[in-house]
Amino acid sequence: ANGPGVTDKEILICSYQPMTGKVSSYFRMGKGADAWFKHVNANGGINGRMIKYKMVDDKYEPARTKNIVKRFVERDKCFAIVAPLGSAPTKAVIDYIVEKGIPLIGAGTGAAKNVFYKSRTVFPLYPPYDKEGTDLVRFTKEVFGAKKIGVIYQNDASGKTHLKGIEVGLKQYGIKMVASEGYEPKEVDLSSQVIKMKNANVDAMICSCAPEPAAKVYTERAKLGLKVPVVNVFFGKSPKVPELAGQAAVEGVYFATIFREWDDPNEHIQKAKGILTKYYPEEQHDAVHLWGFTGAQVFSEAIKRMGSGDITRARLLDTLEGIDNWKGSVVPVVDIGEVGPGEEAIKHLLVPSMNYVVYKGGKFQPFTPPWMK
Amino acid sequence: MTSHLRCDEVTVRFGGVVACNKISLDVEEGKIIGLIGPNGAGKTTLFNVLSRFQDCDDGHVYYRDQQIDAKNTHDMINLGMARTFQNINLFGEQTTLENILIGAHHLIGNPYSNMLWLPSARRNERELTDRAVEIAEMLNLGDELDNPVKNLPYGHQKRVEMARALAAKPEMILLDEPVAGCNDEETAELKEIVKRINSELGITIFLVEHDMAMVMTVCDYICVINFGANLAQGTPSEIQSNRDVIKAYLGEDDE
Amino acid sequence: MFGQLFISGLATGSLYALTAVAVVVVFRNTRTINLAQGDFSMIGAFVALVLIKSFAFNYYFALAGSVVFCIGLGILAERVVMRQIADSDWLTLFTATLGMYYILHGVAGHFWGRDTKAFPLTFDPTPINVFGGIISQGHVVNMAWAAAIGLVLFIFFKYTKQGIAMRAVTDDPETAALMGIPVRFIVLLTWGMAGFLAAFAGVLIAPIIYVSPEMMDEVLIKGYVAAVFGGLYSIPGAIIGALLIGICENLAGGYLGSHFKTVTAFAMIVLLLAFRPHGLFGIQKRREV
Amino acid sequence: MTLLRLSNLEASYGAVRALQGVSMDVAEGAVVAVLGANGAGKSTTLKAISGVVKPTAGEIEFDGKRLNGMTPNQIVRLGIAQVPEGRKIFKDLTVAENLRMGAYARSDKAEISKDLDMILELFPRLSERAKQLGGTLSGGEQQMLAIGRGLMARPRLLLLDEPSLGLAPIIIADIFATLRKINEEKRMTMLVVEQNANIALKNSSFGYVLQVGRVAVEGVAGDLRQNKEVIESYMGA
Amino acid sequence: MADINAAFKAKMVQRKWAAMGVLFLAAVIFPMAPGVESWMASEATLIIMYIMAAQGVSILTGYTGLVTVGHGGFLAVGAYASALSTKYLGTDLITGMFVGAAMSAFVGWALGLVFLRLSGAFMAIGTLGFAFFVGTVVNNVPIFEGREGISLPKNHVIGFEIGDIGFYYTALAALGVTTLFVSLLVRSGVGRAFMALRDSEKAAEASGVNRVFYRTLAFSLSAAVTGVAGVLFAHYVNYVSSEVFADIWYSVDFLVATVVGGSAVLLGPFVGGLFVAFLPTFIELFVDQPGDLAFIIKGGALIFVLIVAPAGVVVGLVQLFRWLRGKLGGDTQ
Ligand SMILES: Nc1ncnc2c1ncn2[C@@H]1O[C@H](COP(=O)(O)OP(=O)(O)OP(=O)(O)O)[C@@H](O)[C@H]1O
Ligand SMILES: Nc1ncnc2c1ncn2[C@@H]1O[C@H](COP(=O)(O)OP(=O)(O)OP(=O)(O)O)[C@@H](O)[C@H]1O
Ligand SMILES: [Mg+2]
Ligand SMILES: [Mg+2]
Repeated sequence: ANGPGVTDKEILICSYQPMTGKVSSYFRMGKGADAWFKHVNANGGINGRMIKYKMVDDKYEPARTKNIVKRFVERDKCFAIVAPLGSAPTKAVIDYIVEKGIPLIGAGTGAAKNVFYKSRTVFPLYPPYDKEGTDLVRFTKEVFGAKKIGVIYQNDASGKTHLKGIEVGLKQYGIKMVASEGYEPKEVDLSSQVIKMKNANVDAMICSCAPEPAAKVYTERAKLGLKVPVVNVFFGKSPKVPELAGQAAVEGVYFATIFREWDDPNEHIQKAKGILTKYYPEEQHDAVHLWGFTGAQVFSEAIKRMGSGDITRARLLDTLEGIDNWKGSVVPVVDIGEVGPGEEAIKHLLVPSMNYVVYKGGKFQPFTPPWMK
Repeated sequence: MTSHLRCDEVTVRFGGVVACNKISLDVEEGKIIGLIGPNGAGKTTLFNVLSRFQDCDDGHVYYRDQQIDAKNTHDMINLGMARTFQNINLFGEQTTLENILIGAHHLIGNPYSNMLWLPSARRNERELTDRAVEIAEMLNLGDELDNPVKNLPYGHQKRVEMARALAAKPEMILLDEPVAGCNDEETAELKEIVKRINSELGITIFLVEHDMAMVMTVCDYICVINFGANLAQGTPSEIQSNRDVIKAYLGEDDE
Repeated sequence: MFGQLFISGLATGSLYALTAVAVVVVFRNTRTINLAQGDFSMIGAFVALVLIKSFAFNYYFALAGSVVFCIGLGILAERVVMRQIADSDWLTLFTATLGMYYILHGVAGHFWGRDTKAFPLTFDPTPINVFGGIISQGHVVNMAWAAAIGLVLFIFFKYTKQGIAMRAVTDDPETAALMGIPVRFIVLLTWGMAGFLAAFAGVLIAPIIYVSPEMMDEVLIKGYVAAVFGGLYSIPGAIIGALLIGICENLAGGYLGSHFKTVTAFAMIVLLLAFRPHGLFGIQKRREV
Repeated sequence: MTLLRLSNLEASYGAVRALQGVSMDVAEGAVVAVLGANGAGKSTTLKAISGVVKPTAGEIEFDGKRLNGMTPNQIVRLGIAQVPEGRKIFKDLTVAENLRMGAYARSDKAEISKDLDMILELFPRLSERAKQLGGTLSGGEQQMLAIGRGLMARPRLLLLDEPSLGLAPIIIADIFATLRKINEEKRMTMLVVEQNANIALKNSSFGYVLQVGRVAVEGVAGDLRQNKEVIESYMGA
Repeated sequence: MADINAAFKAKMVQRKWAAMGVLFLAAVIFPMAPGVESWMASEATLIIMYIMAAQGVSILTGYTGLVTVGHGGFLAVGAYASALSTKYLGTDLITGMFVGAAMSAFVGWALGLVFLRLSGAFMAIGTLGFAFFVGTVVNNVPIFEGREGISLPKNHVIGFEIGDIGFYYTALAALGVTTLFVSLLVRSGVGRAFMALRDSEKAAEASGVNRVFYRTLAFSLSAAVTGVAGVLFAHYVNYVSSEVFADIWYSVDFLVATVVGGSAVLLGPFVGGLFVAFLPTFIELFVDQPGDLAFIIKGGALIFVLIVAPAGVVVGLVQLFRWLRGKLGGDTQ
């Protein structure tokens, strides 16, 4: 028999999104997933089934998220939760979701609890931030030849986890951190942070910044004539940065990235661009859309592979774990490992690896650091 | 004679304005004392000093020989002094009864047990309410107990203010222009009430008023101030014939 | 470092200044804190952006267009919302402005999306060197506007008949009507002014903090804090307050660490209100008994 | 010639019917007194004339124009000013600014400054306090300011609601004398509500006595002063 | 504000108690009713938590006249106090509520002292500053674990683990207690003192009301009630984080709840709490993915309520009721 939420015509999947409230700009993730599913449905669905993708606004209030997820499960009988957003909301509901055996695929959160959750039903989206942090230190050493670095980070779970990873990297690579400055996600002005970088005479900077603050940092950096090289974490890699800060200010900045480039001729990324433009024309497309896209694409790939048989959660898990070296999405390669009961979900990562780009001459250009060659 | 309230060279300045300039006076226990003077002479300011709404810059105030110039405003009731205001200052949304009950606030006992309606508080509340009703009846406010005071006619509001002051079981009441805006009939009524409060309850009364008919008939003794300073003191008849007072305040009676 | 922190702080403070002035103007004239003030600015910034992007207006025409639009918005807010509840206590008015905040946020999100948009740079990006610090030209222009508008308003309220009448209306609308003051018109004018100031604040700030439905949230909060420095009454006080906040935040961020930066404004307001309940430049104390 | 005519005026506050048919005639250049107990409807009558309270029935006619339905500021522009009950000083405005607001509807600068001088002379107290905030004045000083502000409008008809409230006896006589002088020199018509019936009737030519929203007695001031009913209820024994 | 005349008020008091009784009875039976699923009880739990928080606000804003836009701060204080004591001392939910209430009351008292001389808009901005202040503190002081947050174990009440239905009943019981408390409080001499301070501080002081004491008392009682709501918010999802509890939108929502329901009416927070907590879910029943539309509807509904019933829905309904009865004939009181 089919699993809950599945009929011969339709599969119901759900997600909670901050459509309003303080982090509503991250609703872009839900829109990304939604665009993909709309595209799938417009092309006849998957094996004859339409995907009904239900998004509900939780305002980023965990108490609401909890109620919404209970509704998904008890009232709506949803099959899986795909590409929901938020660290705090997910933390509040993940126990419940797992307890009910609902697959949680590609949640937009980097918080340790959610990424390292011990469960076979959890499929985190991207690499844990601390690993990235460590990697970035290596980058400053091997690419910039830095000895003392400065870090500007967002004062939240993501930034602090980056910082933890960076500290590990400092030891590992024998580098000193001479300045580390946090900022609040909505802070109006980041000048004092950049001034301190300048004052500390750093050789290189790591920015754990989302696009808007990153743009502010680079504007300020240009203003102060601070010429040291910079590498930015993956979630700040967005065409928005040069657009907001001006090309000149971002020239030469390195970014980590997990997706293919927008102007990569690869058909999948070009298709994604077309789909987003079609369904959400008013939005400027960036990495956050692709977060949602990834979960949605992986999910529909799994359903497709399940063929015309019964669609059950157990089969879904098996099928997902069977996705190896798949190159049919916006991520260069998806390679999902197997997780036994009681093991950490880390092998389930949808996006396991990271690449780098550098912004030069008005576009992001691929950059391969020495150790990847 | 015992002094109930005494000012000793009280001075109050507002920037350049000297509202009270070394005012000294004495309010005798159990009497009705009047305070008069031209507009802006400093009467209300002096009342504010006495009731601790206003600090004085110089001088002292004694209540039964106890110096009070550093007391809190709300402590004055505990000492036994209540007051009314020149501009009616009631709790407009609340009923007459509630207004009077607030006057009795310092009698509610322990606020924590009151707040939880413990048995002792319950008993106490009942007593206070009974007394409030009595006071209201004494001031002919019996019919208005449940009406929000903002809907009452002006004269009644003045009486509610008085009732509220009385509810505190004071030994002295300061009245600032109790009959302003009342017609002669109402003035007469209030005059009687003031006299009764004084004689039946033995409460000392200190009042400011511009209605000479009232002042001259109810007061036992009158103090006159002018430009913030003492001008004259005496019995009503002495004051009425005092040349300085006539010149500064009363005016020549041309009738 | 001090010089640069100071200068940058001054620049940031100037971003708060116009909003603070608008908060003061609305409060003085209506006794309401306008929670939607930031959103008027936000809408103004969006309008200017649309004019520039889709209709190829130049910057100054776009500013003018935005000003006209926001004045209309202010007037609309008064006619449709505030006038209906004019007799209520200020808590009700205050909550109504919150309702407008929701609506404007929703409208902006609905029509323009929730992601951040760039506002074309209008000033020469080459920074200038002053007193041992570097400052961008955009900030200088911002400061000049804030100072000029503040001065004009100050004179208007202090010396002109209409300005005094505005204050009279706040004080006691019924009596003001008895003096022949057209109360409704004056209240309308206030909201028009709120719109006018909002448009300036929004368009001037947009290139620096970018355009999005939430762009003004943080600025508005700082605007309130600054306005309290002026006792919610003094216009120069509000401007000085805004600059002070910018400077103190930056100095705290620079010397105490970035954790202390965000708390600065709120620590300042709590301390200020604890010791000077009517602000640093509050009005003469009124007697109440 | 009649300047102001009220015919069968009615007004209410919710369920309270404050005016139940008031008719009055005020001749140009006259000083007319309105007496009555608390709550009789005196203030409501004045408020209806100046447009603050909307009458539910009846007519108000001023200089041949119907005032019903006009807003207060339109009415002020026709030349009616009011000294409201309870002073209603603008508390956050200075004394000088308060006076300036009195002349809001006027634009004859030279005359305004003459009137200002006249008022400051009449109330020297106010000229000492020109820069003080209205809210910090003493009760009587506020009353003076309210009267001064009303005069600043230089209206054709001045409505005074209890002008003697809270004033020292010596001032009351002065003020009425001045009002009369202005009445004569400037031909300013006045309608005066007073508790102090004695002084009001002494300074007026005609009087009305209101009782629960109706005119109970009317007549020439001199006659009213002799009227037994009036003497008993309004002038003390 | 409330413009209900007194005789009417007396009748309303009886009706109010009857209404409350029925309401609570219904609330007790509700989860057991046929067709009711556990998610509905959870939805109700959310509403209960909002009601309670709004009750706290109404003590201060409605009865004492001090407008607060900072009660999200007390929500956080209550939540964190209980979370920390659960994490480090292993206390259960009931103890947690006492800890949260006590801590909140203390902070409320202190804030009351700091803001002793504020009123009106200044108080609103001051409390807003307080909410942000609390936000920054829990965000940056290590023990609170910032935006990473603290995850809590499952809830226990006197040794028993409780699920969502158990939590619902616990919350309901707590709401019963706070409602009883608030209703006793506002009718007592202390409540009178609060209202006296609201209506005229000067006259209250002249009547012997100790301004300092009663203002700080109002602050701490109000904070305590909202603090208990904070404890519930924390334990409901077994998680606290500065990202959530430092949010000023809670403060704003609680104020809205208070105003919408009627700020000095016992039933006010119930209606208002329902309004803020349930409106989004309600809108979703009719509009799929309302998103920004929900914002517009919320704002529009808020303004509509204020225009139609400026003194709050409860008072508005009472007035409407009275008017209807007047219209329908003779039965005047
Ligand atoms: N805050 C203040 N600032 C400046 N002057 C003030 C202030 N308060 C009072 N005054 C002045 O102090 C003087 C005394 O005022 P007060 O109210 O005591 O007079 P009063 O004798 O009660 O007069 P009245 O009979 O008119 O009520 C007045 O001239 C008043 O203008
Ligand atoms: N705003 C109001 N709301 C309700 N009733 C009112 C209001 N204003 C006046 N009233 C009532 O209307 C009636 C007439 O009031 P009005 O003020 O005209 O009387 P008045 O003759 O001026 O009395 P006073 O001598 O006290 O000034 C009174 O019964 C009064 O209680
Ligand atoms: Mg006085
Ligand atoms: Mg009157």
